[in-house]
Parts: sequence; structure tokens; C-alpha cells
Amino acid sequence: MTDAQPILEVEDLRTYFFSDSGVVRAVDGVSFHVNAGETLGIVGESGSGKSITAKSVIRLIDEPGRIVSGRIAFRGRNVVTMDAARLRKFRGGEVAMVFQDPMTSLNPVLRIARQLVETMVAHGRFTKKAALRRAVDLLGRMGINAPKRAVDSYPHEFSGGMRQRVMLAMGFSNEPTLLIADEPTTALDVTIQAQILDLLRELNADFGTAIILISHDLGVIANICSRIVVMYAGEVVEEGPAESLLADPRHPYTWALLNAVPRLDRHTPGEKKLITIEGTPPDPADWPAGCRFRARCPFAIEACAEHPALTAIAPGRAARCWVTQRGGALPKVGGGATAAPAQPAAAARAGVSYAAATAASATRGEVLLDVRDVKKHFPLPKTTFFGERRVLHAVDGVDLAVFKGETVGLVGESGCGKSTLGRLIVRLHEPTAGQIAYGGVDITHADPATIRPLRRRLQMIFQDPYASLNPRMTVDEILGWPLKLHGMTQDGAETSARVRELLDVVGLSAQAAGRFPHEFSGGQRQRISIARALAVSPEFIVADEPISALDVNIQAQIINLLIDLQRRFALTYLFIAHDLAVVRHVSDRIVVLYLGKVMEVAPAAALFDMPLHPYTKSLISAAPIPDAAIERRRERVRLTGEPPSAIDVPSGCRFRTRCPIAAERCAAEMPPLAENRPGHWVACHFPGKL
Amino acid sequence: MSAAAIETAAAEQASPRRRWLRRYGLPLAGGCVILFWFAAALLAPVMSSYNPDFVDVANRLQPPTARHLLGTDALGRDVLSRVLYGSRISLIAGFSVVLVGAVFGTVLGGIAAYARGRAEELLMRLTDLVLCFPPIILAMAIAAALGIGTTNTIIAMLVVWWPKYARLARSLVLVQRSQEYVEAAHVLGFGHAHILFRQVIPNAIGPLIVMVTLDLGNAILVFAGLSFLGLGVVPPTPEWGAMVAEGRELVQQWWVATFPGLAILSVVMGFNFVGDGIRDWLDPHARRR
Amino acid sequence: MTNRIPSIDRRGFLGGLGAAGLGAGALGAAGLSAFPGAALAQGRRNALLIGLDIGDSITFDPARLAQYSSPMTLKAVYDTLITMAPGDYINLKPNLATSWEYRADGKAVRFKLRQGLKFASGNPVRAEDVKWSIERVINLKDQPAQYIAHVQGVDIVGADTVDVVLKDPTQPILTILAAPSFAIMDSKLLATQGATAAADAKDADKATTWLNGNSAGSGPYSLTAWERNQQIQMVRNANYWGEKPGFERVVIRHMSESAAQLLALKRGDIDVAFNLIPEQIATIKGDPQIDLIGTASLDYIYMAVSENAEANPALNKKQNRHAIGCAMDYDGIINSLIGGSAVRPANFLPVGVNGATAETTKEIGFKQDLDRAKKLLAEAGNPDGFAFELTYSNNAIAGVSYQNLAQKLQADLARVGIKANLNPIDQVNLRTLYNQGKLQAVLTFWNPPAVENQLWASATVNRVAKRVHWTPPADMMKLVDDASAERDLGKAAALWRTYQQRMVDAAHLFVLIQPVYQIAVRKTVTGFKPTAAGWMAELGGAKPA
Amino acid sequence: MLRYLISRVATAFAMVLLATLVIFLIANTVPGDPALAQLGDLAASNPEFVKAFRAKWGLDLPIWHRYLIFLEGLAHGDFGISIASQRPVLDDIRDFAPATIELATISFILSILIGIPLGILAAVRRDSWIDHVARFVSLIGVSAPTFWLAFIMLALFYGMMEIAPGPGRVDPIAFLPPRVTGLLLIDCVLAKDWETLNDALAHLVLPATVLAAATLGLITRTTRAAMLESLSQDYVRVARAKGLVEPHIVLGHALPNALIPVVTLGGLAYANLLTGAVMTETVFSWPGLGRYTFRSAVSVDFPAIMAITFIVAAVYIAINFLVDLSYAVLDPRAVKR
Repeated sequence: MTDAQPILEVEDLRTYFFSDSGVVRAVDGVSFHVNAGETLGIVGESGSGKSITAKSVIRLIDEPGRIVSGRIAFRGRNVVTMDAARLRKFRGGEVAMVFQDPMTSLNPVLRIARQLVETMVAHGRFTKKAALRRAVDLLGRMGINAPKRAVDSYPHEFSGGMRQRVMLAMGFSNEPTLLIADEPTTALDVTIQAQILDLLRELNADFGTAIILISHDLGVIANICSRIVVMYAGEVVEEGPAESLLADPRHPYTWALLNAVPRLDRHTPGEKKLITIEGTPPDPADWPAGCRFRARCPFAIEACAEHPALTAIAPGRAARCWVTQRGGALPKVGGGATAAPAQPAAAARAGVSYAAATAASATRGEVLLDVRDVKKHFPLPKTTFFGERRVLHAVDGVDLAVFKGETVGLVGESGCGKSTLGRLIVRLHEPTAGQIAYGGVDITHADPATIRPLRRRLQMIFQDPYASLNPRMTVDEILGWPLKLHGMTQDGAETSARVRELLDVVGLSAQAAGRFPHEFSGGQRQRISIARALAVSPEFIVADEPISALDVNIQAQIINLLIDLQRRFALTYLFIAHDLAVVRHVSDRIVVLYLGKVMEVAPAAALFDMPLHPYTKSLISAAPIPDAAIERRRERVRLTGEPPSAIDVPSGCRFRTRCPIAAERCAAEMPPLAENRPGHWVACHFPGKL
Repeated sequence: MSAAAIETAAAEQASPRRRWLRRYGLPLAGGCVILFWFAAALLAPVMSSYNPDFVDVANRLQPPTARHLLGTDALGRDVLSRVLYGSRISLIAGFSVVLVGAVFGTVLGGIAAYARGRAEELLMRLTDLVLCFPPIILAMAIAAALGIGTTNTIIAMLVVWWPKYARLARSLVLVQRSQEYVEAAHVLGFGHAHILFRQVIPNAIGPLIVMVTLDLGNAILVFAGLSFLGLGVVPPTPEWGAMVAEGRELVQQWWVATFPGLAILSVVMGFNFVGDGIRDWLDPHARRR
Repeated sequence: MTNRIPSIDRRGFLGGLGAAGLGAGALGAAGLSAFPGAALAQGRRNALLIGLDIGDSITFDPARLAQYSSPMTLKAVYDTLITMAPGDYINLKPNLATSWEYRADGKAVRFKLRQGLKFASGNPVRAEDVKWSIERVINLKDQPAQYIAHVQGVDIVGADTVDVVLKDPTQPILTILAAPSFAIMDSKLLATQGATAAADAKDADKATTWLNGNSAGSGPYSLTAWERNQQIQMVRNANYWGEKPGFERVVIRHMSESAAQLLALKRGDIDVAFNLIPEQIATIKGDPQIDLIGTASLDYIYMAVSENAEANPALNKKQNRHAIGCAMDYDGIINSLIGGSAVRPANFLPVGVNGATAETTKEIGFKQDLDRAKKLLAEAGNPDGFAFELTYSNNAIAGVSYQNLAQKLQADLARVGIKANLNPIDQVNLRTLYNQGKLQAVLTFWNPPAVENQLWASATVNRVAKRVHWTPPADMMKLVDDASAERDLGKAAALWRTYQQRMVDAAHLFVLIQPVYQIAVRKTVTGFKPTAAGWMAELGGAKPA
Repeated sequence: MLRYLISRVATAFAMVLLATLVIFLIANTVPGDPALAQLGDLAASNPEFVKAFRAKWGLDLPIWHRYLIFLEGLAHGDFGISIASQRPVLDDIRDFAPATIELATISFILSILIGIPLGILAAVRRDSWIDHVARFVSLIGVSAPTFWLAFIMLALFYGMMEIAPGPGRVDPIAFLPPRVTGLLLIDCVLAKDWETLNDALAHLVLPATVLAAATLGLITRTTRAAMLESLSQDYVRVARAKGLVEPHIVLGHALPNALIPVVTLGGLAYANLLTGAVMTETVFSWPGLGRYTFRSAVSVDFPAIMAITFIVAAVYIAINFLVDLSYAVLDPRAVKR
């Protein structure tokens, strides 16, 4: 890479949006370059301008946006001033782009073949016939089975991962010099993400195509990129080689990003607080004077009142920070090495069921929630009038016990039934079979009247901070109505006092009470949502992916809040998430779910130190770690394919279709959930073999 | 682009007057037209210089003059006065059909979507049934069965009017139903009635209001149409559709049919402008369009 | 003629434009639009084009006739034994019969037939055809049979003589036989089309369908096509015995809108427009290309007021009904509302028939007299007036919309404190409710099936009397019978005058308008003779100018 | 698929029958007696005659029996005989329907051919003059009362300017081609009667324009909104990023998606054109089904009313079905459903 020539040079790029309410300076003086064959990562929170920068490179800015100044030189030619014909040649021919959401990026009414072929034919490199042949080849290369059939399919016949492969095939079809991938894996599950990242790395190596990867996830960036550009508030704040930048950030913002995420490989027992930075990113319509990060920066000095320039601070590294430019260092946090993996027990304690064991185990305290073999089947709408009704086996026989005061993490890929399980527990759904007991009361089929008093004790926090608050109600009503419903306050004054108290508990000011949800940011809304759950003073909270819609820094704030609340109010959590690092961080015990069944249950540390189920192992191995050095060294268990449909579940072990160590036996019988080591249960015929 | 150029671009984009006009101009114009007709309905006796029912056959079919600004009709009645008074029936008919239809349809559709299952199935079949009636036959049959008259015509229109609201309310409630805030309300222990009427329907009301506004014009059109066919009002009640019908044969005396028609056109356009405006206002996504 | 071709050119242009715009047949139409209308213009010279609302026509079988618009066609394709000349509805004229007289015993009328005539088919017109035609009407038992219920049958006396035998000789027959239903038809031809005049004709006769698109008559024209609600086509009958008909073809176009008729007439698309309304008539008065031909009809619009006390006690009082009669502005209605083209009979006999003249109306009819009306109301004990419901249908007859008329009456009656609540309903409901005597007051129409006083008068003392809940005194009934049976025209006229006086006094029926039909005819046509006698116009005499 | 079709047809048939039943019951509450209305004055006063007439038309039977008779006739494809015209209702409909079908179809084609391109242009050039024109035209179209527009057009173009032909399907003098389909345009072509074809087309211009106005407005609006929606989708951005030319992006990528809602609306609009032409037909003396419907309803012509209800409901359902079928063509996602 020493002789690398820059193929793309962006100099002082400014892209503004002339909206009705004023000029939004989304990209405000960005410079960077990409060398031939290089993989460059651009990282930043939402609103940092990273996506607009990428779109500006191929001049795909929607109205009312405009590139107002700067130069984008692609192999010496200025993209900003290109005429329409030249620009068309440039787009798709020399630079390809892959967007975030594979579900919407393909035209739903056109066959895959047409969408691939037109790309190639439009640039005149292939005849229609040759293009079709190449389309089949490319799909095969991207790892799509039966590519000949696949080209004749429509996009809806593919899963998200497959569609992203098609998008990549489309991107590479004209062998571009540069591929811009805008959050290409954000919408995908972690195992699929790993597959796509592998593919990107291979393609980079095979085709020599340079890649700009845009992501908010430092782990993903670390996985692929050799160089990283960090953006904040429309500017580049730091730039440098991946390894050194991630190991030794020189901008407080980078530092904060790195420390806000819990890490899989690093766990400090006892200390659960994450390092967060206060506040929210500044308003792009009105950037603050001086360093734009100053207001939130824990290291700010007087000089920060002046706007710093992006200055080289080491060979290949630059930062826009007065502190580090003057030799200041940013403290190192965490860094505890991984504990040595424990050895699996020679044999499982056969014959004792998980349910029986939990019932017997009185040592861990009071069993608050006891779920026995619970099932939830959703009948699907009939496709034909006389046709057989098909059934979705969302949750298909799950045992789960939660003890008072603990946090149980529930992990699994999307569609594994974790959210359904959460909703069964709070009885939003009625179970198809099995039993649920809460605090000793059977609530499996309890009617609303019976369950109402229990509602006070059992609450839920939802994933989407936008959908989970009624937009027509003020915060006062959102928090006050439940109080009145349950007769917890006697009059208006008492109610509003309690509402203020709740707002204070979740870190919001009392003024928030009179406002509507849309006046708050995502993080603040999630705080309101938490306050609503706390309003009725519950003892048990089901938290359904409470942070997955938030930026990393806000995630850290919410995690800290949840942990804090647990301590203050002696809460018990069932914490549902797909992010293994977060689950590990907050949970005492972890339950791994796959296709509606429990695969493994273990204390958090034990699960990560020594996963026994091949699925758990592959999940852990697929999760990227924001450390380029570690990422490069890691050995991975790669899962092939995608999870089967919960409508037609595989016989025997549900995981066998993707399991690297599946044997004949696995197809014949479903392994029971058995205790392998004390407190560590696994449903596998060959635990720990992988 | 220089700094000055950016300022210019920004100024041009956000020129407050242009922006204001673009966003509020048409809805405001529509609002003014509607206000005018409301005023006419309320103040018709003050605004018109003749009794709308005053028959003066000696002065029949006078072209517009200073005495009769819009001329006189076949019975010598002042067209202007009748057009002004005509706004009463049109507005009353439009509002009562749409409001009653909307409330009835929304409650039915809301309950069906919320309850799902049999109730929903039944309601949807019922709306299908009403929708496949030939509307003219139904309206005429009902008008014939009940007799001609404003109230009866409104009833006839209501029979065919509510299903579209039921359908819209159903789809809106279905969307809202699956929102997490509804689940949250369940988890908090709120009852079904509270959730449907206090939480779900208020959130579904936006598109309904847009539809109601756009629909008002439509209802006025349909009522005028039925009236034109002789199924609307009992004479000598001044009504625009009936007035067009009276003047339909009078090609030479164009003023008899033209002005009431223009009145219908203006009020319907007014409601359309306002409806579009409300939609843009309620749905910022649509505003971009 | 000169103004037609350019207008067609413009239309051709628009047609081409339309074709191109519609994308249908664009090439063909646009290519041909260079020479449009040449053949159309050629066709016009030989054809008489009439615009008329023929939406009511449901049959062209004379024996089943019960509509308003079809008689004109029937009268043009068929001959009757005797007929009436336009304008004279008292004296009958010969047609197929050259002379007629009551048989000595008074029980039959003997007709002498014109000799040597041929039907359009070429078959000779024979006495057998006369017998067959009239007996078919009787045996079909359809509506026209009602009018000759007192006819026994027809006897053939000789090749040139027939007797129409009567069951009840006091009832009138001659005027009825002049009506188009009693057309003399080509029985030989019709036998091949399934027609029969036998006693079982009601079920056995199958010729109506054929007669709906063809004719079997001896009139000046022959029916060649009837497309429902579109047009009626006739061609010249080469075998016609009278003066050679002026046109090769007659086309009656269905035009239900008077505005459409007016515009079509002005542009020369049609030669004759029948259904113009007074406002439109006013605009073409003085048009150099158009003649207006007026004929007082025998139709009229009347208001019937029920004396049913249960429905409305006020109307039960004769003074109140008289007050209504005195409050209405008859002259205003006729002079302003319909531009003067109407007359008004005193009561239920139209001006123009025996015993009814405009003079009679002046002498014995109601006149507007508001003071008298108020006085009558006070006498009846309703000094502040009363309210009643006036029902009408949403139709227009002879260009007069009931709607306008009702509103005018409402305004008139309001001046003496009588409140008429208008109740527009559809025609079917109106006829039903009126027939059942369930309406307080109704505005409706009378159109005679044949020009015969007895048909009017007996209705008023029988059927219509029931509808208004009136029981006529016995001497009234006798008066009608006597007048009908009186064969001396002068004596009959006096009796009919008394009849009208009695009717005015009873004050159940108020005849408001007897329209003078204004038929607009382009000057390219001459000899177009309208008639009030039920068949609207004699088409035989019309010729190109 | 076959099962699906069968169940669909069965449901549709049940709906149609239910519709006829409802109309039957409503129509029976009308006081009007077709016997008294149809008979001449003298005949109507003759109880015997009236009785015979009522018996002939089955008016004397109990109400349920009459409905059964209707159903029985229906099973034989027989709608009975119209009381008003005294011939098979089907013949009446065969006479009137083609005029309406012709008018509605031409109007529909007109509104599609103008509305869709106009909507596309308006969306692509948002806020340009063409967008404003399109919005204005569509607004006038949906706001103007059809009957009034018809009056104005006729008075203006025929009455005053004399550039358009008058009411009716053809010139009064025209020789009509032999009736094959009843659709005048097609019959003219079959008979190679170009002159009458030209005349018939000219006569179609005004009524078709009037009738198309509202539909045109709706289609333009819907197309514009759907195009704006689909132009803002990711796949359009992808297409741009691929370097495709703009016309291809608009017509090849955005349009196929935007057509889906347009087709739904278009289907309904066509059904409404077929059944809602009564006012246009009234003003233009168009001998169509709308007028026939109106007349039948006014004269309480039971067989005709029932037949029209049946046919209109069936057409409505059939068009809905066709719309659903067209989804399968336009939207591959629908097939899976």
C-alpha cells in the first residue's frame, strides 16, 4: 500500500441544505482522501454529516441540499463541476454506492436480473446477453445460492442479507474503482453482518476496489478499515490508521465514542457505569463558535473557544483538538484482559430438567417469574379460502426463571422470539400453551381484571422511543394517567408532584411535564418511557431492546440510568437485546434464544468465557470489537446461511441447519436443555465441542 | 459559492413572503372563500336585496343589470339572492352528511379494527356491500321511499357515505393498534375503551380530518347533483343544484344556470384548498411533495 | 343551406381532432375529415328531420298504443276510416271512407270505402282489412280496446261497404275511430307476421314485434326502423293514394332536451323542433330561417283539489276551493310564464271542441279576484287562510315545468293567505296516489286518447270525481249522458256549456293552461301541418321549400 | 389459484344477490304502483284491467315470491321484462349500455392518457409551472359539478361558438351502421363507414371531456402523489447512483411502482364512470344506461331496477377483481399474498 495513489481527494467540502427554516450546514468543510484499493472508514453519530459527505461524493444530494463549495477530485477530475453525461458515467461506472437499507434499495417490482443488467448495459461495457451472464456469475460470487434462479426472482423473495449481497453484486458489476457503503450492515443481524463484512473484505482484496465504509459502529469499522475518519458536527475531527486511532484516540469525541460502548472482550466486574458524555450534538443550522465539541468535552480548555484546525499530530494522523495538539493525553479506560476460558464439564448432569432445577434452587432467592414450557403460535392469514392455515411458531416451549433482583439478558437474532417472549410475560399476548407464574400467581390465562393489580408490579420498556409514547399526550398525561388509574395518587397536586419526582429520577427537568413527546430527542424519550414504567413502582421490568434505536453515547447514558435505577429501586430486569456486549454488560445471567427455543442459559461471565452451544459461540464470534488489532487476530466461527423460517421449523435441533458440527443425531432429536456445569445449561448434543 | 452567494441562495430559498405564500397561500384563499359562503349563509337576509322566493313573473329572465346583479330566473326571482341563500342548504347538507358519516364510520371502523375477528369481517363485508350498490339507484330508491326533501336526501347520502370512513378508520386504527404506545397502555392496565377512544382514535384523527375537509366539497357536489336530478330540495327552497337544473334548458339565459354552478365550484375548490393545506400541515412528509 | 357546409367543416375538424386526441381510429378519421358531411348534406335535401322526445314510445302496434309521441308516426304510416283536419275538431273528414252514416236502426255506422287503393306492400285495401283491423283491436284487449268497448264488431256489407256494429248506440263512436289506434292495416301481410284478429288474439297475436320496426299501412310513409330512444325512420310510400309525399325519408330523432332541439334546429341539424320551451320560442321569434307554427292543443294542465275532509278539512269547504279559484293569476301564468302561447278553457273541455270556446271561459270561468277570495275565505271561517299540500311530479309538459307552475301558484295563493306546501314526487307515485284518491291537491295533465267530449266529461263525473272524493248529483250524471248522446251539434254545444258551469261551481278541477304548441320549422320545409288531435302533426303534406 | 378463484366468485355472487335483495326491499316500500302508472287513464280506472296487468307482471304476488321469481329468472339468465318498455330488460340494457360503455371508456382513456403523463411531469418538475397547471386542472376537474360543466361546455362550444356538434351520439341525419356490437365507433369501423365514424367521434368530444374532467383530476393527483412518493424511495437513489439516465429512472423505476395506487383508483374510477354518467347523459341527450337507470327508478320498473342493480354490482365487483389481478402484474409482492 506504500505506492498507493489517492483516487479520491475531497477538499473543504461544504454541503448545505437551504430549508425553509434556515441553512443547515450538514457538511461544513470536510477534507479527506482515499487511496487506490484502500478501505476507509467514516464514523460518527447520526447527524455528524457522514452520510451527506458520502452522497456528496457522487452528487446525490436531494433538494434543497446543494454542494456550496469545495472540490471532489476523482482521479484528478472534479466531480462538483462534472456535466450530466460525465456524471452518469462516473456514477455506477467508476464509483458504486451501497445504501443502508437493503429492503428498500432494490426496486420491488423489477426482477433482479433487470436491475443488475441495466447497470452494466447503461455504462456500455456489456451487451445485454453478456451482462446477464455476468449477473449470474456475480451473484454466485456474492454467495447467493442457485444464482441462475435468483436472477429471475423479485427482491421480496430475498432476505435482507441476500438483498445486500445483490446490492454488492450491482455495485461491483462495472468493476468500479471505489465503492461507497453507507451503513451496509446496520439493518442486519450480527451473524449476517459478519458474512457481509467478510464478503466486503474479500471483494476489496480480489478486485482491488477501494471502499469507503460509513458506520456508527466502531467495531464494524475496526473489522474492515485500514484508515478511519471520525466526523462530528459536519467536520472531520480525527483521522488516522485504524489500529492506532482506535488504540489511542486523539480527539475527545473519538475517545468518548470508544468508551461509551461496552466491550465483549473487556469486562470489569463490579464497575458497570459506562463513560458517557453529556448533552447532544449541536444544531447544524447554528454550529457553535469555537470547537464544536467543547460543550460536551470533559477535557475542554480555554483554547477551545477558538475553532481548532485539523492538524497532523503524528505520521498519518490528524486531529482537530487543542488539547491533544498541545500534547495533552486522553486517559485510558478499562482494558482489563479477558479471563482465561474455563473448561467445560466432562458430562452434563443428565436427567434433571431446567424447570425442575429452578424450582429446587432456593439458594438464589425468591423466584419472581416462572415460565414453564410456554408456547406462542401465531396463525397466519389464509392464503386461500380453503387452504390450510399456517402457523408461525414464535415461541415454542421456553422455560425461564427470573429471581428477584437479578438481570436476565435475553439474546438472539431477529425473529428468534425474544420480543414475543417478553410480551408473553407481561401478558400482551396470551400463551398458546405452557404456564407463566408471576410472584406465585398463575397469569397464563388471567383475565384483565385479575391481571390489573399485577400490572403495577410488572412493567415493560419498549424499543422504539418514537412509537412507544402517545404523540397526542403530554408527558404529564403519559405519567399521570397510570397513577390515577391505579389509584396511586389521590388528587391532581399529588399526581403532578409524583410526575415531577419521576422526571427527576430519570434525569429530566420538571418543565418536561407540559411538553409533547415530539419535543424531545430519542434519548430523552426513552427516559420518559422508563419513567412511565417506573410510575406504578414496579418490581420487575421487561426491557425490550431499550437502547438499540439510539446512538452509542445515548445508549451508554440509558444503560447507566437503568443500572442506577435497579440499584435504587431494587428492580428485577429481563433485558432483551441483540447486542451481545450490552447484554454482557448489564446482565447477571443470559438466556440465548434461537427460533423460539432456549439454546443456552448461563451466568454472564461464564457464557462469554466458555460458550457451550455452537450458536452462542458463533454469535459471540460474529460481534465485532472496536479494536483493529484484536479484530485482525480474531478467529471466528462463521455461520453460513440464514435462520430458517419459524413457520417451517427444522426437525430435531433447530440450529442444525446452520451448525458447523451438526450430526445425524441432531436431525433426529431435539437436545434437552441440560445443566452442563452448575448454573450453565445448554441444549446441545455436543456441548463445548466447537 | 461565495459566502455572499450562500446568503443569496438562503435568502431566495427562505424568502419569508414567498415561503409563506407557498405554504399558506392556497389554503388561505380557500379559507376565505369558505368564510365568504359561511357569511352568506348566516347573513343572507342582510346581504341580499330581494326575498329569494319573491315571484315576479313580469320580470322573469332579466339579464344581469344593476337592479338584479345576476339577473332573474324563470319566475322572476333574483338570482343573486337565491345564490346567497343557496349556501345555507349546501353547507348544511355538506356538513351533516360528512360529519355524521365520519363519526358513524369512524366509530364502526375503529371498533372493528380494534376488536378484529368476526366483527371486523362483518363490517368489511357490509362496507363492500354498500360500495357495490349503484349509488343513483340507491339514492333514488331511498328518496322515492322517503319522499323528496333535504333531510331525506341527506339520509340517502349517509347510507352510502359512512363506509369510506369505516375503511379509513379501520386502516388507521390497525396501524395505531400495533404501535408500542398502545402496548404500553395495555401493560399499564388501561381498559379497552380507554385505549381505543382516549389513545388510539385521537392519534388516527389527523388523516380523518383531512378526509373530512376534502370530502365536504365532495358531499356538496353530490348533494347538488341529486338536487339537479330533482331529488334534493322541495321548491321554492333556493339550492344551487336545483337552480342549475332550472336553468339547464335556458342556454340563452345563461345567467340562471351559470352563477349557481360557479358558487358550487368555488365552495368545493375552497374546501379542497383547505383540505390540502390541513394535510400538508398534519403530515410534514406530504408537505415535501 | 349555405350556412350548413361550413359548420359541418368545423365539426369535421373537431372530429379529426377528437380522433387524434382519443387515439382511436386516428388515422382513418383524420384522413377522411377532409371531406366530411358531403353525403350527409345530400341526404338532408330528401329527408325531413324532426327533433322530438320519443322516450315514451314503447310500441308502434296501433292496437296497443298508449303513449304520447308514437301517434304522429302511426298517423303518417296508417290511414284511418275517417279523420280530422288540423284546427277543426268538430267536423270529421273522409279518409279511407268516403262517406258514413248511422244505419237506419241506429245500431251501426255504415262506411263507404274508397276504391282501388293499395297498401305500401302492394296488397289492395279491402273491406276485409277494415273488419280485421278493428276486430283485432277489440280482441287484443289492450288499452285501445277500452275506447271501443261498446263496439260489437264489423260486418262486411259489400266490397265497398262495412258496418261498425254498436252494442250501445248512445255512446259516441265516430270521433273515436279517427284516432290512430284504429288504423286500417294490411291483414294479408300481417297474417304472414303472426297477426290474428280472432277471439284468441290476446294470446295468439305475435305481430307486435314486427310492427315495432315495420308498418303495414296505406299512409304516405312506411316505417322502416325504430331504434328505441334514438330514432324512427320512415320512407315514402310509393303506393300512396293521395298527393305524393314531399320527402323520400322522414327521420324522427329522439331529443329529450329542449335546449338540444333548439340548438340543433338553429344549426339546421333538424328541420322541425317540437319540444321547445317558451323561453326558447322567444329567442327564435323573428329568426329569418325559422317559422313558428302554433296550434292550440287539446291537452291541458289542471289542478285537482280533493274535498276529502279527513285529508284536509279546509278543502272540504266549497268556499275555500272557490277562494283558490279566485286567487290564481291565470293571465300572469299564460302571458308571462309561458309567453302567451296558451289558452284556458272554463273547465274540463278544451277550447276548440264542441261547446268550449275562449268566450265561454270569460263568461263562466274563474277570474283572479283577490278581494272575492278573501271574502270567500272569511265566509268559510278561514279568514287567515289555510294550508294544503300541492303535489306534482318533476316533469314538464309542453315546455311548462310543473315546478315553475307550482311555485307561481304558491306565490299567488300566498297573497290571500293560503299556504300551498309543495310536494314534488315522481310520476309513478303521483299517478298511483292520485288514482287512489290520496292526494289533497295535484297538478297534472290531461291528454285525450281521441277527440271526443264524452271521454272528457265522463271522466270528471266518474273516475276523477272519485279521486277528489266528490259524489256528483244524479242530474249531473244525466247531463253528461244527454250531452254525449245528442247528435245535433248545436244542441250538444248548449248542454256542454251547462256541464262546464256545473263543474266550475263544484270547484274540484281548475284547468290552468291549454298550451298552444309552438312548433319551430325551418323555412326549408313547407306544408308542415300541426294538429291538436293527439297525433301532433300531419307529415303527409310537408314538402321541401 | 383455482380454489381462490372459486371462493372469490362465490363471495362476489353472494354480495350481488344481497345487493339486489336490499334494493328489492327498498323499492318495495315505494307507494308507487307501476300498474297504475303505466296504464292509460281509462284503463287504470278499470279494476279488471288493473288486476290483469298486475297479474301479468306478478305484482299481485307476495313480496318474497316475487323475489324468488327474480332469482329463478336470474338462474336462466333472464332478467324479466321491463314494465315501462314492455320488452326484455336485457334488450333494453343491450340498447343502452353500449352508449355508456363507449362514453365511459373514451373518457377513461382520455383521463389516463392525459392524467398519467401530466401527473408524472408535475411530480418530476415539482413546483414548476407545469406542476401548478396540473394541480389547477385537477382541482377544477374534481371541483366542478359535472352537470354544470356539461351545460357550460354545450352552451359555449355548441350554442355560441358553434364549433362542436350537438347532443346525441351522431348527427340526426347520419345513417347508422348495422348494429354488431352496439359500440358505434366499432360498428362504424366494421362497416367501413368512415363518415359516421368521424361524426360519432366529433359527438364524443364534449361529453367525454366533461365526464373525464373529474377522473382526470383524480388520476393526475394520484399519479403525482404516487410519483413523488416513489421518486423519494431508496431504489430511485440507487438508480441514480448507478448512473442511469433520468427518463429511465422516472419511467423504468419510479413509474412501475407509482402505477400501483393509480391502477386501484383507475379501476374504481372506471366503475364510477360507468354508473355515474347519468348527469352527463342527461345534458348531452346521450342514450345511455345512466338515463335508463334514472327512468327505471322513477317509474318503479322493478325488473329493470333489479337487473341494473345486479349488473352494476357485478361490474363493480368484476372491476375490483381485475384491479386485484393487475396487482399481480404490477406488483410481484402481491402474488405471494
